[in-house]
Amino acid sequence: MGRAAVTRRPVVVLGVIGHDIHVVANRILAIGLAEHGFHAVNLGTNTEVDDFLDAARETGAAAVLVSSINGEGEQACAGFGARLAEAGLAEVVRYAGGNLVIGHRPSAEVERIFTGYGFHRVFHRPSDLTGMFTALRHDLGHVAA
Amino acid sequence: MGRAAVTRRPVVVLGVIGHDIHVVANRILAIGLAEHGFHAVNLGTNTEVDDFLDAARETGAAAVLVSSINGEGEQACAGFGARLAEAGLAEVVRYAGGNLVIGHRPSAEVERIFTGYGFHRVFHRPSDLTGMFTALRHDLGHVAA
Amino acid sequence: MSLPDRDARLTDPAALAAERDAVLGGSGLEPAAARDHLAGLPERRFASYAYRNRPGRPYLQPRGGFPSLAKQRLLTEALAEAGADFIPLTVDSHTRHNDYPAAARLLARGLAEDRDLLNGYPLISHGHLATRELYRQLDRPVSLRHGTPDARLLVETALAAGITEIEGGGLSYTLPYSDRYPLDRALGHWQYVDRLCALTGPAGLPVHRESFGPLTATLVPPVITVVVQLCELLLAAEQGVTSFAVSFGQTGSLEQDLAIARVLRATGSALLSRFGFAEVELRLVYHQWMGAFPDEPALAWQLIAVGALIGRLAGVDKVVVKTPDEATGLPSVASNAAAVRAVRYALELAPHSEGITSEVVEEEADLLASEVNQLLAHLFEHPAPTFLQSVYRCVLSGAIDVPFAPHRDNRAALVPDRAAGRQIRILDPGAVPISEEDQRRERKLLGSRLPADQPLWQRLLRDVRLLA
Amino acid sequence: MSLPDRDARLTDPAALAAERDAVLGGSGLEPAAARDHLAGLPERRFASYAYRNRPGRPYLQPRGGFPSLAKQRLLTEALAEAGADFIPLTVDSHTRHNDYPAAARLLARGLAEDRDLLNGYPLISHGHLATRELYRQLDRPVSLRHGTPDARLLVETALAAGITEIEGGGLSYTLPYSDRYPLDRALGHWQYVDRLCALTGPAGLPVHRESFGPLTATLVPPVITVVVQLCELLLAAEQGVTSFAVSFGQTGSLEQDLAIARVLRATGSALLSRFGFAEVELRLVYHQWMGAFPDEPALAWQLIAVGALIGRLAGVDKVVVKTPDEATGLPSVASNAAAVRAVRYALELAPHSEGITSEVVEEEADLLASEVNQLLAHLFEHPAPTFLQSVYRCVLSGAIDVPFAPHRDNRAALVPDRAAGRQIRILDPGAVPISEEDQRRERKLLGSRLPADQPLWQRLLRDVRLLA
Ligand code: B12
Ligand code: B12
Repeated sequence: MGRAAVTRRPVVVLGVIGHDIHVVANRILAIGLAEHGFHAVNLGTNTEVDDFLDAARETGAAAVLVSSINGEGEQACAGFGARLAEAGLAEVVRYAGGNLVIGHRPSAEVERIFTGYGFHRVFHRPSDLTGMFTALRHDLGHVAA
Repeated sequence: MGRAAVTRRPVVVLGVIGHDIHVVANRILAIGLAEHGFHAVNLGTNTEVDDFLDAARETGAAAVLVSSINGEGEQACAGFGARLAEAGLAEVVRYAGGNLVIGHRPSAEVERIFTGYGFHRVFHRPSDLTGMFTALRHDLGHVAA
Repeated sequence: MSLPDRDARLTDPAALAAERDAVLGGSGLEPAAARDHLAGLPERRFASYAYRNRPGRPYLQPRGGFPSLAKQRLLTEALAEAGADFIPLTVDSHTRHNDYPAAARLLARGLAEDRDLLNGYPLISHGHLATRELYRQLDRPVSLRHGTPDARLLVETALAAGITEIEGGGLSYTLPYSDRYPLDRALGHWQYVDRLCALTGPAGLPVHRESFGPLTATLVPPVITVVVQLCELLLAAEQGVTSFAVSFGQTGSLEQDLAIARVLRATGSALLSRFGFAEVELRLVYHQWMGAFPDEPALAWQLIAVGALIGRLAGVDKVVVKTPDEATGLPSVASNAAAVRAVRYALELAPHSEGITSEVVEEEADLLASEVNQLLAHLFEHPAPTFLQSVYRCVLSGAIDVPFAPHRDNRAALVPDRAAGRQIRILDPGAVPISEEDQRRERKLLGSRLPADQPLWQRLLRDVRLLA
Repeated sequence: MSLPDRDARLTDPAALAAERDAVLGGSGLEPAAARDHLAGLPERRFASYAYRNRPGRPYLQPRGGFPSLAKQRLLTEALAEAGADFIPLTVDSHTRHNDYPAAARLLARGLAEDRDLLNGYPLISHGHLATRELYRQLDRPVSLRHGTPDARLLVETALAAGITEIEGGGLSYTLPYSDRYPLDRALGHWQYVDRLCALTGPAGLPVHRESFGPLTATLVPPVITVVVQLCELLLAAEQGVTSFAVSFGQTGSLEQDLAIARVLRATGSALLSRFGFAEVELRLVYHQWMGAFPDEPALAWQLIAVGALIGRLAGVDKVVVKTPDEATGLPSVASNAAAVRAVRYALELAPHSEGITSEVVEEEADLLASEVNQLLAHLFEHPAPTFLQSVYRCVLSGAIDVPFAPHRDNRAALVPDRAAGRQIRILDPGAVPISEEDQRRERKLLGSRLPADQPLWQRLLRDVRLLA
């Protein structure tokens, strides 16, 4: 489960993908990750797939959280899982979250699309983050609080 | 068309039927009828079918306008045409108007019900009265303005 | 002089008992039933208790009444779950006019045809025991909403069913709600209701009374609204009621709403002390726009939100909620619950903003106070033997005149109009005793009249449908 | 000293022409195209003209941009028909970041798949001629809505398409709208845009500029909002712009909104006279709540209505309208049009109520004026050579600090918080030069902090989603 040693705080890379500048959730996520015992590596806004790959490789990240809020996600996140695998990072846990598509589309459809992109979990317009933190702990087998 | 002589202002009886106290439209209708050259005989609110029959007979009315706003109309107006006919008033023009049923029902259905009750024209939740005054002039063959 | 007085209280137990027997005759309702039932209810089921513990926001209360028990239960649960602080029981119009046979007939036919043939809950037809079951698990007060000149049996039944707030009054439930019910008889019947409410609640948990402020909801000048409320406050206090809410409807003018709230509370408290009724707990209730609503839900939601905000700015104790279905017909359970959630949300958008005012508000409050004091003086100096008689004669004389009231005894000489800023003005006071000075102020504030560009019926319709 | 000054105007025609050639290179757009097209437009297509003839209510303007011409035409017609006074052209985020290839690619793919793959209208991809056709029959101004550090080509294209109101500025379209675009370069590009707007309109019908007041729409203290607006007003005036709207977003506090409206108008006018720009026509624009919206449409409608009412009470010249789809995603044409009808209706519910105030409003206005004057003094006394340089260095030093700005140059040392009455307070000013006295007033008005009952991330999320 992830290349990071369990004792050391697992590294989680997060960022907002595309020409997206919505930073509020990103800042809150970064604080929450720290409070849940993770080491957050925050790429901030206006990121690209390669930024996530580089950061994941350099920091030995256990997980990558990709945020998209302005609707560009459906394009920007295509093939994300495959790109990670190519870079030898297939083991890294991948979440997508935010307002993942343009306009109003059924959540089930959005989840299908992003799961198809290779994300392990998809959080389309969740009103809270508690579920995600719990899932992350579970997926990284990390129990330290 | 109607027993009233054309030269004399045609008599129109109006009232709000049932335990209905909504008077605002009734007052406005009475004023509008006068302004359109009719002689309005206003029964006011809380009326019954017999009140309309008596007034129509006593005043030689050319038309009877039955208003129902509080939703009781569907019960109170049943068989109105037949009652008029029994009283020898089959010639009298009959309109129903207001908020004619309880709750939200398609206008077409409401019009069908009240036409079935013997009304010549049905005005379910009209936002204006111009249409009704024009129809009344036409139906009473009355041209004096 | 005919000043409000404790001695007007119906204290002769035998006379009251006799009248109760007559009222209850054949209803199967025992005289002690209500008192016993209320004595067993938890505090939180009492409106008077709720008002003493109001959190930092106005309470909110929807309207609603369906013919069948099943649907009324569904509505009750949905409204409670949506966050209504008071639960309504809105009574149908047949029952309001004491036509219990028609109510029972249409209830039965409706159940058979699985259709709603009544525009409210036929409380007498269902009776107090079935109605009690609706509220078995309820954790908040129930309010009786109706429009009934003779509400004696209705209120006896409501109290026995566990309802602890009774809306209405001799003027406010007769002039707008009937065309020929004898006004003096109605005033007497409401003395009975007030006396019953004063005697039926357990110690320290009085049955709460609320007058109906909106009246005809159509161009009612604030002085008439306020004086009718004060009359019913004093008539109830005379009978020993100790928890009373005066109320008013949204006028369409932010400034007049703020002015009415201020003058109504202040004058109400002053009169209670002046006439020895200081023990009465006085509350203020605000009805969201009671006039014609817009058809389109998006617009109706705007009117509902602005009404909620004004209620908050006016610092009222309770807001009575309208639904987006208002222009269409009786609201569905879903739209009524959505309206409760929406108003509860809107009320939080301007917390702690009660200090809001303006020069226009101060002027409206000053003019209103002056007009109210003149009309009260006329009432109190009336040669009638009792305050109730003075109130009755002031309606007959036109001193109290409610525009658009269907009632034959209402003089209807007062001509109201609406200024460009939406304030309701007095164009012609009729027989309402308003000083020359205040009449001049009213006309000045009305400003130039629009040219009569349309026939009168169209101008009237346009005025009445101003917010539709 | 680095005071705003006419001499800062980019008056060298050759230099400007050279830069324009570089910007327009390959776009197929002739330098004179915009000037010629605007010269042929009727007065009513000019925002500056519309503002001079505003009826007795605020104007209203929705947002909206679809990728395809066909759908943008549908939206434009629907919004005009619904009663929008200004028509929006909201640009997609790729174009905002000058990634024209991505915008063109996704436009083409979207048209092929009959799907919207852009969150706005790709103005550069469509070009000025196709865009002109959208507005051929239009009888009212079009406003460019975007969020673009380098908007030079975008604005050249917009003006040539007949758009006569340009939103944005070097600070307000860089700090909230990008993470690393060099701020000094962006400020320079917006001098270009201001100069272009000053030169392109026909005589007497200047192109109108509007700054973006809401910034990050997340706990931005009023002093920051006001000073950023005043900086962009003065920077535009330096370049010869003569019709400018300062703007601000609904704060969540009725009192602060009224205070900001008052201080922003007053200080703006005073500065224009003080620095010799008296010819500038100053307008005030109010954005309905720009933070997280509630999911449920019924609640969203309440927030929209209260925003409309506050805009009316604040006496603003234009309200920018939100839709009930805000929390969900880009609004449909139908819901955008419904929002326009709703706000137009709500704006009429309190006509002539501009005099509304309260002790809390007066205190907020007094504190805000004091904080604004201190920060302006710091700006004007800065040793930088030009006003633009002073503005730039004040951001780097943290004297101007925008909470939740993604931009790397934003100091983010200022810690804001929200009082129980919903006012936005300064908990820690960071490097923003606020006097000890005013810092004390801010903390006193904040009142006791809620105990840290939850982890910080949850408290932050709760604060940010206060109205969601
Ligand atoms: C504030 C705001 C802005 C601010 C942003 C300030 C800043 N720099 O952050 C400003 C005004 C600058 C802005 C600009 C724009 N915005 Co904006 N904005 C909003 C708004 C009102 C609130 C967003 C917010 O901060 N919410 C609070 C935070 C805490 O929640 P959140 O971001 O919604 O995220 C939640 C969940 O999604 C989750 N989450 C988020 N990321 C992740 C990641 C993971 C891994 C997980 C598990 C969960 C998760 O966490 C939060 C929990 O509540 C929303 C509408 C709304 N929500 O009401 C529109 C909205 C997001 N914006 C939108 C758009 C389109 C834009 C623009 C692109 C406009 C345009 N057409 O170009 C520009 C941005 C340009 C660009 N280059 O990206 C759209 C997106 C449309 C869509 N997806 O279909 C929205 C939905 C508005 C709308 N209805 O049109 N915006
Ligand atoms: C003001 C009002 C009141 C006032 C009435 C004051 C008075 N004495 O007149 C008060 C507050 C007292 C009141 C009481 C009640 N009301 Co009421 N009331 C309204 C309200 C808000 C406006 C009505 C109004 O005056 N409109 C202005 C006038 C000019 O228009 P109008 O009456 O709608 O009539 C228009 C057309 O129908 C047409 N028209 C009317 N009659 C006729 C006749 C003819 C021949 C023609 C051609 C046209 C026509 O003319 C008008 C043109 O615009 C409506 C809801 C709305 N419309 O927004 C509810 C409403 C009519 N009331 C309603 C109800 C149920 C009641 C009560 C019965 C409550 C109850 N459950 O018992 C009580 C009445 C008790 C009783 N005994 O009847 C319901 C009716 C429900 C239904 N039909 O499904 C409504 C629709 C509210 C609702 N959504 O629940 N009400």
